[in-house]
Amino acid sequence: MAKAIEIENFSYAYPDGTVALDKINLSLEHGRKLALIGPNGAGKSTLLLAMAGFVKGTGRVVVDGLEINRKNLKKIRARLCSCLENPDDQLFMPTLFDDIAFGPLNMGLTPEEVKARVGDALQTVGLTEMVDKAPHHLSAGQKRAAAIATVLSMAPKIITLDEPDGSLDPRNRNNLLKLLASLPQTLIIATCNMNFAAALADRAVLVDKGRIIADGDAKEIMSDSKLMTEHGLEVPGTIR
Amino acid sequence: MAKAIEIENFSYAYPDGTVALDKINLSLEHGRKLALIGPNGAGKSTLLLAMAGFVKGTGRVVVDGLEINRKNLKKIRARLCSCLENPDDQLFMPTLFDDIAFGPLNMGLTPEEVKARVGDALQTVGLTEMVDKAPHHLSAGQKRAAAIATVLSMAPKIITLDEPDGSLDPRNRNNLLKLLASLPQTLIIATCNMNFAAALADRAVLVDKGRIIADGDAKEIMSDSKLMTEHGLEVPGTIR
Amino acid sequence: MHMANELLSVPVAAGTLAIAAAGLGFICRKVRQVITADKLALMGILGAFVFAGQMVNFQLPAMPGTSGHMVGAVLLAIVLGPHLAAIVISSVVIVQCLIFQDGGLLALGCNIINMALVPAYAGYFLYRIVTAGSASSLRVHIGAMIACVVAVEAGAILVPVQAALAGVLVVPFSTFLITMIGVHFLVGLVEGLITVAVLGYLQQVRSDLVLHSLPGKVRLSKSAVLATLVVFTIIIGAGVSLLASGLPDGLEWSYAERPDEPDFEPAVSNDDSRIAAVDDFQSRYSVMPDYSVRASKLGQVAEQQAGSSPGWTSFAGVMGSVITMAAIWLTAWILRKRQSPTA
Amino acid sequence: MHHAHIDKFAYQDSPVHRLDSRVKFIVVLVFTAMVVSLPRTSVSILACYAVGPFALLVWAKIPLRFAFKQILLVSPFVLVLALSCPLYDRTPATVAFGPFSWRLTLGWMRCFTILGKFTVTMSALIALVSTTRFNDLLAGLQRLGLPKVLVIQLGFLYRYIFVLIDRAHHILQARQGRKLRSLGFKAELRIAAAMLGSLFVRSIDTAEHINIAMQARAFDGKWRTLSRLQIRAADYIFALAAALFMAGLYLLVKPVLQ
Ligand SMILES: Nc1ncnc2c1ncn2[C@@H]1O[C@H](COP(=O)(O)OP(=O)(O)OP(=O)(O)O)[C@@H](O)[C@H]1O
Ligand SMILES: Nc1ncnc2c1ncn2[C@@H]1O[C@H](COP(=O)(O)OP(=O)(O)OP(=O)(O)O)[C@@H](O)[C@H]1O
Ligand SMILES: [Mg+2]
Ligand SMILES: [Mg+2]
Repeated sequence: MAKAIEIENFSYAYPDGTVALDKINLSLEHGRKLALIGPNGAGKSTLLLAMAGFVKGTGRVVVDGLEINRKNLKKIRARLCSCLENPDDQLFMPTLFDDIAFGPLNMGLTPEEVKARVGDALQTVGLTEMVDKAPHHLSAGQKRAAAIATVLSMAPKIITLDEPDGSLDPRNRNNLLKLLASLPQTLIIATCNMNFAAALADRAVLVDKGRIIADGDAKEIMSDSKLMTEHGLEVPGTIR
Repeated sequence: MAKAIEIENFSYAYPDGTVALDKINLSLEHGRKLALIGPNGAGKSTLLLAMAGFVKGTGRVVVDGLEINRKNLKKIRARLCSCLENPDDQLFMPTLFDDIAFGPLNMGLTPEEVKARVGDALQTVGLTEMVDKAPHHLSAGQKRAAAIATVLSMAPKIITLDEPDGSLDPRNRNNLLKLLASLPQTLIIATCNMNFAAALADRAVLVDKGRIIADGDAKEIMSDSKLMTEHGLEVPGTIR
Repeated sequence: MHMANELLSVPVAAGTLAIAAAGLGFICRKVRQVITADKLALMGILGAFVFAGQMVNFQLPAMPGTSGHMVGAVLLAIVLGPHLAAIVISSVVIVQCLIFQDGGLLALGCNIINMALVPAYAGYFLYRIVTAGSASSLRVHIGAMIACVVAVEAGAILVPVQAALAGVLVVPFSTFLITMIGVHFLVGLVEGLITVAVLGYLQQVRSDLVLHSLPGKVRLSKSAVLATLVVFTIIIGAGVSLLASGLPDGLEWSYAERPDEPDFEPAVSNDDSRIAAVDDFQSRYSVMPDYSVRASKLGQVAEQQAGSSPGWTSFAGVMGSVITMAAIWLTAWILRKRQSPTA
Repeated sequence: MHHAHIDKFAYQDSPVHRLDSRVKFIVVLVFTAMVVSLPRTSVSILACYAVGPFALLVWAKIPLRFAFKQILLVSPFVLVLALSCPLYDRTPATVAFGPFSWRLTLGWMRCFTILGKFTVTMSALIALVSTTRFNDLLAGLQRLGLPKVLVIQLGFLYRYIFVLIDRAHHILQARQGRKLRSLGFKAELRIAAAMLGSLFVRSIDTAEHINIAMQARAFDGKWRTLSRLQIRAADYIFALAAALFMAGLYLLVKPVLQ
């Protein structure tokens, strides 16, 4: 079976010249939960964008056996789905139903299938009663869950999440952790909260200044206190 | 000497009817570092807004001996300065200098004094070289520091900060901690990151559903695991 | 300034709605090919920006207590091009009507024309002509300033014209027009100042936005710009001068009657006997006489009415309505009372 | 302006809320046209017309105080124009109302009619928008022929009003917290422009993020939504009742009251 993600020698610079990714090599099997860790400005968000084909640099990115190019992009979007950092950017439709139905509709499903998908996604994240609410009526934790539901409804094989733990209180964060841990999909999570990464991931990739510094077992990397402090991170409390 | 903050029986409901603060009583001496902790939607941000006179409810709020009313508001704003949750809201001028000079200019200082204030504030937060940069070219940690500098330049006696640790990596967070710990001012910090609160505060006030649930020594409150989990929080790793 | 339903007649409202609908439909069709997917979100958000931007106020000089804010039509036209800006501002006007109830449903056509279509196009054309593609900040600023003043004025002038065509107001056309021009000169000036200042800010931090390089911006050729501007000027100029000069006493022609000229015949005469009978009935028993009551007879009518029965019809009507409302309210109240203990 | 008032009541539940948005919209549109076309000096008939929106508001449990406040809020322009009528039309007229009669001028009666019509049509509009969720209204308008570009545009606009108003509020608070005196017009203007400019730039950034979110969910430029509008028996009954109400007023009551 094809790897979930394969990146070979990928580099990318923003139009203003900032080199955000520098010769990235990464490969990930299906069903794994990968934490992308690194300090602010390391290039985590950019790497997630590259995986979904939103930034076009040099090098190869292969998603579930399909190389990213214009022809494959549509197929790839049905297999890898990304969830942005700010739920307000992700929830752009006037009601939760419309928002969660947006992806399945674009995939060309029938109205019945779409409704079933929306129902399933809402049930997974526990927002079934909120189906007709407008996003601005949701709380911080609910917005985060809803943003994940918009991605789940597309039933992708791979989900990327950018700092899903931002501005959540410990209880909401634990609920999110449980939800994410229960998902069968391949997850790629960018975060600079080490406790969150340690609780969820079985593999960690440490990024700094656009390069991959370390790649391997999550516990192993995150317990290396020299490595972590050198790159602006810390050993999570749960491991220490 | 007057207390830094005295709040008596303060209640506030948002225009849509949400009761965000419900009979709050709080008093704080000068020079203390207070952590306002509580789950998402507890009312922390609203309480900070009330202290700066941005929301007008029922009850009394006295800042440094001055009761909040229209007449006193300007005097109060020179003594209590608030730093908003999102640095982008705080930094709206085209260059960092303009942004940090904004407050002092409004206080009617001479150009020399203003320049001196800006220089001091930038030095305190370690951004001296960035003085002519546009705020949107700063990194996440730098933006946070700059937002604090805009407040420091007004030399207030009391500073309120709303989730200053949001979206910062551990190193930036530690730098911020050090910076905040070194400030002589009275600090009031709203956060739902317990490690951050524990590292900085000597007093903690636990808010939930608009009420004050507990008020006292920071260590004592934050180590009460029953109380903390009941209100969606957790005992910080550094105490456990 | 939002036009209201009540200042319009149904034909004028229908006419302006049709013009606005046709205009918008045309623009939507025209831009359909050029609107790429990435424009959809941008346009919506800039519409929301107009609302949020109106909250940012600033103290005006020499007028303590007043504050100005930006409307943003010209700014959007400069950044998005006139077609997209027209759509965005139209949607802003629609939302103002449907969410904030600013301006009524029937007046929507007028408001779209006055506040969206005319300012977006007029503003954009003037800006293009003054700047002539140059990015020199002096030209940009002068262009934006002129564009704002003229765009705001052009929309404002249309308000009295539309009201006069409807004939609801008795305010003389010239008075209304001069007032609107005066007030909106100030409004346009403030709009111009703030637009210029915002453009200055944008040039400093995101100069790409001002330099027409927002990807996919829809532009117009220079000849189209000039031609439309000329046509536009002629229409406005001709309309206004016709209305103002030919009808010095305030467009009384549009009224069916001339109270100052008792012999003036109604513009619409109807010889259907039933309607005449109703007319007669109405004028005889009119408690709140319409203009159709001849002024010369008015005193007479009034004398006849004094102390006689007609007052009671309307009294009954109003009282009946009030009682009905009270009954509705009471029923709802009882129903709610009965529901709440069980719920 | 705070967004808490925007859709305060649209998410309640009542028989009126459950009616189809198209039916409500058309009824309110026709009603408005009828009220506007009433003669220019007939006040008492307006009381009869007012029963319609009143019934809807009460039935939908919309507080009347809210409706009145809203009407008052949008009234200034109309108020000024209406109050100028008495200045220009001083033709005397006598008004009889039950046992009372007054001497007035036609100008005053026009003024009262304009204000009365304003109140009645505005309450009808408020009854419409505070019982209809904006997206249902949009879906209805799309079925009634509103161009799709405009519908999409309005959907985004509505969604992000809330986000941007919050942002504007925060920026205003940041200014207020540090603005202790007036700096003169030039500085005020510069600061306001900087605030607007930064709001504008952030809006454009947000739009870029939304684009990414849309494309990540397989958006290819073709806008697809599931319409969940449905005309039910209740809608027919409502339309019939409204038609009867308006026709009745027009045919029976109007000539008598004139
Ligand atoms: N739109 C942009 N234009 C130019 N440079 C950018 C842009 N976005 C990001 N960068 C730069 O690219 C680098 C990588 O940014 P990226 O957002 O990927 O970091 P990150 O690891 O996600 O950081 P954070 O933890 O703060 O989210 C940074 O140096 C950043 O300043
Ligand atoms: N503008 C608003 N309009 C209406 N309700 C609001 C508004 N802002 C906040 N609320 C509500 O008021 C309550 C308190 O909100 P507040 O923002 O003070 O919480 P918080 O403790 O700061 O939460 P967080 O950790 O998520 O920032 C919440 O229930 C929230 O939903
Ligand atoms: Mg990031
Ligand atoms: Mg908060």
